[in-house]
Amino acid sequence: MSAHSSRFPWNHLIGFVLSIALTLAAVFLSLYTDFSYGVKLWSIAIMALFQMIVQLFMFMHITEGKEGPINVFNIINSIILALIIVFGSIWVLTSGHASHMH
Amino acid sequence: MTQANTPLEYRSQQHQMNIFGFWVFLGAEIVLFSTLFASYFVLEHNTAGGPAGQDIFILKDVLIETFLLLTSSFTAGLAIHSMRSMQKRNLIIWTIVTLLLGAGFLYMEINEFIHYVHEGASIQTSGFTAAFFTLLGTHGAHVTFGIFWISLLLVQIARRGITEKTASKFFIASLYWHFLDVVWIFIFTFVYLKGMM
Amino acid sequence: MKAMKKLTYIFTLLLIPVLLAGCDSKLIVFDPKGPVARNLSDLIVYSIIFMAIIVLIVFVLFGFIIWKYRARKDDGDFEPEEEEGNHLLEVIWFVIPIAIVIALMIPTAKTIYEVEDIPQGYEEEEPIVIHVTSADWKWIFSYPEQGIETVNYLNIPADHPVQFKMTSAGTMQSFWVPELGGQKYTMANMQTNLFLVADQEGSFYGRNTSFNGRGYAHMDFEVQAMSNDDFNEWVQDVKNTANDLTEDEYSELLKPTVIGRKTYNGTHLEWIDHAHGGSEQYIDSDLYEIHHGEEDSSGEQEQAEDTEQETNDNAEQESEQSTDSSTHEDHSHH
Amino acid sequence: MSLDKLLVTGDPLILFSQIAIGLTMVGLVALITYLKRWKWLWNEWFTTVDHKKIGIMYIISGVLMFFRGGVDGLLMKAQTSRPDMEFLDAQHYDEIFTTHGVIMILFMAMPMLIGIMNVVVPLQIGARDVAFPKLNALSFWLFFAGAMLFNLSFVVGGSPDAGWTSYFPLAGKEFTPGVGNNYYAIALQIAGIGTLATGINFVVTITKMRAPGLKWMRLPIFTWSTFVTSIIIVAAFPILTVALAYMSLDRLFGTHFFTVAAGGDPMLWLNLFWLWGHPEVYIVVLPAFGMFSEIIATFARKNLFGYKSMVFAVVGIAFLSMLVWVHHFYTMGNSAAVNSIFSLTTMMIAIPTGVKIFNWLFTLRKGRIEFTNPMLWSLAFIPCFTIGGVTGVMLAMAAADYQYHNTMFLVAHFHYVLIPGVVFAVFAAVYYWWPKMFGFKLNEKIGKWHFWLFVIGFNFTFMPMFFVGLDGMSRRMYTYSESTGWGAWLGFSAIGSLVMAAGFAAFCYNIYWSFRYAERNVGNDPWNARTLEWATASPAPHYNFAKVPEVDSLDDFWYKKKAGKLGLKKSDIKPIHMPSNSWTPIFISVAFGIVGFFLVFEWFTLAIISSVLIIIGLIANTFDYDDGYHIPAEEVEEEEREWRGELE
Ligand code: HEA
Ligand code: HEA
Ligand SMILES: [Cu+2]
Repeated sequence: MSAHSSRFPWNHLIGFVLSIALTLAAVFLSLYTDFSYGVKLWSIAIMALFQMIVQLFMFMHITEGKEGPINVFNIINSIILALIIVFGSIWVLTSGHASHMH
Repeated sequence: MTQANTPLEYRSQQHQMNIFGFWVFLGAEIVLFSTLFASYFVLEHNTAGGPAGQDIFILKDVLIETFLLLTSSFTAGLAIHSMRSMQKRNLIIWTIVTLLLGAGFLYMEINEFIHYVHEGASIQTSGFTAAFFTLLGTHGAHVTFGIFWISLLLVQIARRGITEKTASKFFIASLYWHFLDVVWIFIFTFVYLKGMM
Repeated sequence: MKAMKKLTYIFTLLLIPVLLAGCDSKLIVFDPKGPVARNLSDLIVYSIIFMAIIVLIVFVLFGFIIWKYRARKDDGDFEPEEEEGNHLLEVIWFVIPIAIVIALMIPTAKTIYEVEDIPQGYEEEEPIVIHVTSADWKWIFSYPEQGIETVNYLNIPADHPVQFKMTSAGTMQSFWVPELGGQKYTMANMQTNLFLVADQEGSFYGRNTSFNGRGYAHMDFEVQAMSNDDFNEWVQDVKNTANDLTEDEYSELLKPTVIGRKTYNGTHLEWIDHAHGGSEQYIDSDLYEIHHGEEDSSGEQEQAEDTEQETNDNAEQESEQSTDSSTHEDHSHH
Repeated sequence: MSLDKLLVTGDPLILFSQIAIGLTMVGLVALITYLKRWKWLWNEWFTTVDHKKIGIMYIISGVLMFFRGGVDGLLMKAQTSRPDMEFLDAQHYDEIFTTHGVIMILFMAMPMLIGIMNVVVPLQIGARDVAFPKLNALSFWLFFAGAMLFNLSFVVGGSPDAGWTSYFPLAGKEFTPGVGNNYYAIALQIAGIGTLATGINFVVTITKMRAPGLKWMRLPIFTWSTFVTSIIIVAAFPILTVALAYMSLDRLFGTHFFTVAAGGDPMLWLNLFWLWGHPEVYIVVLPAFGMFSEIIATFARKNLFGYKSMVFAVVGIAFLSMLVWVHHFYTMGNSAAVNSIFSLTTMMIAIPTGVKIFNWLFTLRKGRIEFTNPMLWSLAFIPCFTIGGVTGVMLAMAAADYQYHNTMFLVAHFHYVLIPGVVFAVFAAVYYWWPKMFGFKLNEKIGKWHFWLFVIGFNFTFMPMFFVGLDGMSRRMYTYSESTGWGAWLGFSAIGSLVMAAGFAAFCYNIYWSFRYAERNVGNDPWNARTLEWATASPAPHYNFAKVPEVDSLDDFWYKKKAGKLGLKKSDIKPIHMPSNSWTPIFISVAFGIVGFFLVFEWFTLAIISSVLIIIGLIANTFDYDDGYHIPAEEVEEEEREWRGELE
């Protein structure tokens, strides 16, 4: 995290270009191709994750500061929680008798 | 590492703690938004005879919103870059650009909501619309709060210049702003694209 | 040190009922009257044995240690040695609980899968289907095959599988007949399923366990398991004597009231199945307004009378119907 | 809205309470004015950012709330003490168990534990304060505003009545049209934000403010459990925030998240509530485990057995706590696969918990056990909690739970974990750290009365509930008929609760007695303890430590004490930097309370107008560049001399 501040902000620029590109790719893939629904969903999900990583590292400098490793750990932990909450809720609420819900 | 090449905002213990604390807060925000997402996925198909996502979403508008927000995240990054090279003027300019882009996003989003209401999809229409508007609304409320907050920080930086304290405040605000961009990426992917697929 | 003696004494004393619980057959859960409940009570007794052993070990260790290592006046205020821990011991009390958890998990999973299906030994028979609709604060049982409907009591043929298709007209309830099997929730817009068999004739206690407002405590019902012939005779009887269930009568029924038993010809499934939406048209939130103070307690009085009536009444349906109609008006709290 | 709708009228019980509350309020205000204490209150307490004072305010609120919750408990016990009892009607009973559950867990257990964390943790890690003292004050005042708003429901508008779990659809506007459940949604939201901030605060404090040399594996176990608890708070409270926001939207703005109509899904509420609610019960029990560990080690005169495995056990419990929520609704008609998996994850929690139980037992082994008050509570905890824990494992077996769910068996289980796990811990901790807060010990003899009455009363109150539960009695029943045969069990239980109440009264008397008569000047380390908080004066000085201690090992204080290396050099005393008091936390919180009140009554214009107050507070806060002040070295020196005698 040394002060490379006078240099041109390459990582910001690369991050920006990447995020635009990923967004457009996701739009193209999901709306203008005819892969199966599952394939599309997984690919755009992966692209979203990738964009998140771009933001975290290129813009938010997550590894910077004394707490760099702890920050990474914290975010990974939160992502695990997010996955538990999202997939757990979906699984619990849409399997079993709930699938009799119309 | 020496004092000199540590960015200003990390120099004192208190400011390190502020930044770290904000990261912990962002962890909580991730949980908050994932709960909103989980609820949205569960309620997505409960349209109760009202419109569903694909009936109302407009790709063009959503794309514009996305680009506005992505760009604002970029300019927020540039603002921090300027701050670290002690260029107060650039910092202010990039921050104002960021805020304007944010305001543009909000304008588009509000219009989008008005449009949906005209289409018969208000927050009270169905389980789906409730979850949809709350998810989007929470994000939008965060953007709104961010705009006000960062405006207040601008006043402080104009008055006090780039100091350890103002720098750490700005850095934290930039984390917040980038984070909102990340949330939007997921909204864009899992609400709009998935809904239109 | 008196203190400590007392302590151990009391806890050992308290342990005894826990141990006895497994053997005390009077408690309803340990008194199954059908294969599903028996399956569950076997599992429960099995688990209680493990728990009793664990509790015993902890209590004995506890009593022994605090007795043996208590501070004494004559121990010269000695300084105990420091101890890091002990790997062997720590591994033991890590591994044994894992073994116990596995030993508990296997029969649990097996039972979970079993109770979702027609009970063993009854797979051959075609289950009789009864729709359960819970409302505030009553149970409505529809027999679509027989074309009849009852409120707050349930007659079933003994020794024959019954499939309950359960839903609710509003709030969430839980259908439980402990002597026959475990409970399950009833929810509007949803259907849950439950299989029960009574392998003997008799009368069983059933109730709602999921709190749903003022009348909740009174939301119980009686299950009568009877011989096949008696059951068919009863059905025939109802068809000959009971009034038709009308839509008006039905929406009256769904108002939040505590009422006695009722019997009807025809079922409400002909015009609404709450498992598939539409309940909201019956819900009138004005009827749920509460008024603190005297008015309300008088309402309570009436409810109490109703329940008394319910318990005093025996299986004589005809006589009941005459008393029923009067109860409706009394309970609307405008 | 007319006045008679606003105030709960017509019931003598409530009328009496209203008058009593009103008179107490007036009396308090008059007393403070008479004693000319307003300025003192404002400067020393309302605007303080000192973690010790904030901790004490938390504890005081907790004790008050315990009183309220306890009276609720006694009323319930009275109502069910005999069949067909006519003491409370159904509506009252419903309101009472709802407020009892909410108050006990959120407004009693939480503030008690957070209060003790506040007092002890910064001292244990040798810090000046928490990482964000002002935020800490905000946390307290938000909690307090939430608690007051919630309690207001008793006299203004009507109490919530859908259970502490507030299951939908019952908690929806169609079925509970009064304002009671609005109170639930809004008061909990306000308090919840405060708790979340506490979680963040302690994560940062413990990560960043440990004294030099205090490595992770040298942290006192109470600090460890506070750290892990804080992580669970950060992980779980946002879920509650969302759930309550949905609830508020459904009730106030007619949306359909959980309703029966228009595609709402009540199961989603259950799911979200327990996604938070289960971790919540571990949030309240883990700090308690930490307290017991400290106390048991101190009074066994030994170090904690298996320190490392204790740490791993806490972390393991925390991790598992996020994976078990479905065990609260096995009977919702989940697929068999869902129920099996969640049975397994739930039972797995028994494993790390068992590790802790045995480690405690083996800490005691070969020790020299002194039966002081804090120790008695810690000892009684072990067997009582084991009963609660193993019955929890019975509940965890999904198939068997079909027979226990929502019965009194469940009620017995959770009182058997909550009361030994939390209430005993709080009593133990209050007795143990009392000298650190006030400079004198609570009376041991009255304490023994408190202990025996409460513990015996507790067992007699809740043991019978296991049996009526297995006999088919469901929870939340305000009445039952003679023919059920439950009367004897419940009568017995009701008597037990009176014994418990007598125990609590003894506690209150003990506080009174000790304030008046207890011996002062007990010294910095009255229990001959092991951790750093005992290295400084009792009561701890404003600045905590004159010189931030350096730590070389686990239980560093113990070894240095024995080596006689605790002295303070005069040359080590430097001016100490302290944060300034601030009015913004209390201001913002009061504003939240006001806005919350208007929201409860759906007076939206007023709510919007008064939310300007919050904004003013926030703006004032961001423009606050106050950097604190320094305590001069001489002042520190003088204060240190007072208890140490001459300095080196
Ligand atoms: C402090 C609070 C606390 C704690 C610590 C616990 C601990 C546990 N709880 Fe409890 N629970 C509650 C508070 C708590 N609970 C509350 C408030 C409710 C009800 C909410 C409501 O509905 O209103 C509830 C409800 C509840 C249910 C829901 C039941 C139902 O609604 O039908 C279940 C089911 O699995 C459960 C299980 C457990 C288990 C397995 C543990 C375990 O953590 C226990 C582990 C401990 C031990 C097992 C003892 C020590 C271990 C050994 C000596 C080792 C050897 C043991 C074995 C191998 C078994 N609890
Ligand atoms: C930490 C949590 C906690 C604690 C400590 C307690 C403590 C007590 N609780 Fe519990 N309880 C819950 C949490 C807790 N509870 C929860 C979450 C529920 C579920 C709610 C729901 O269903 O929604 C519940 C439900 C519940 C019920 C079930 C209601 C029902 O389902 O029908 C009952 C019934 O008896 C009960 C009783 C008690 C009693 C007698 C105490 C006693 O331990 C209280 C003892 C305290 C006192 C007695 C203090 C008062 C003292 C005095 C008044 C003495 C006088 C003093 C002076 C003059 C100075 N509680
Ligand atoms: Cu749980």
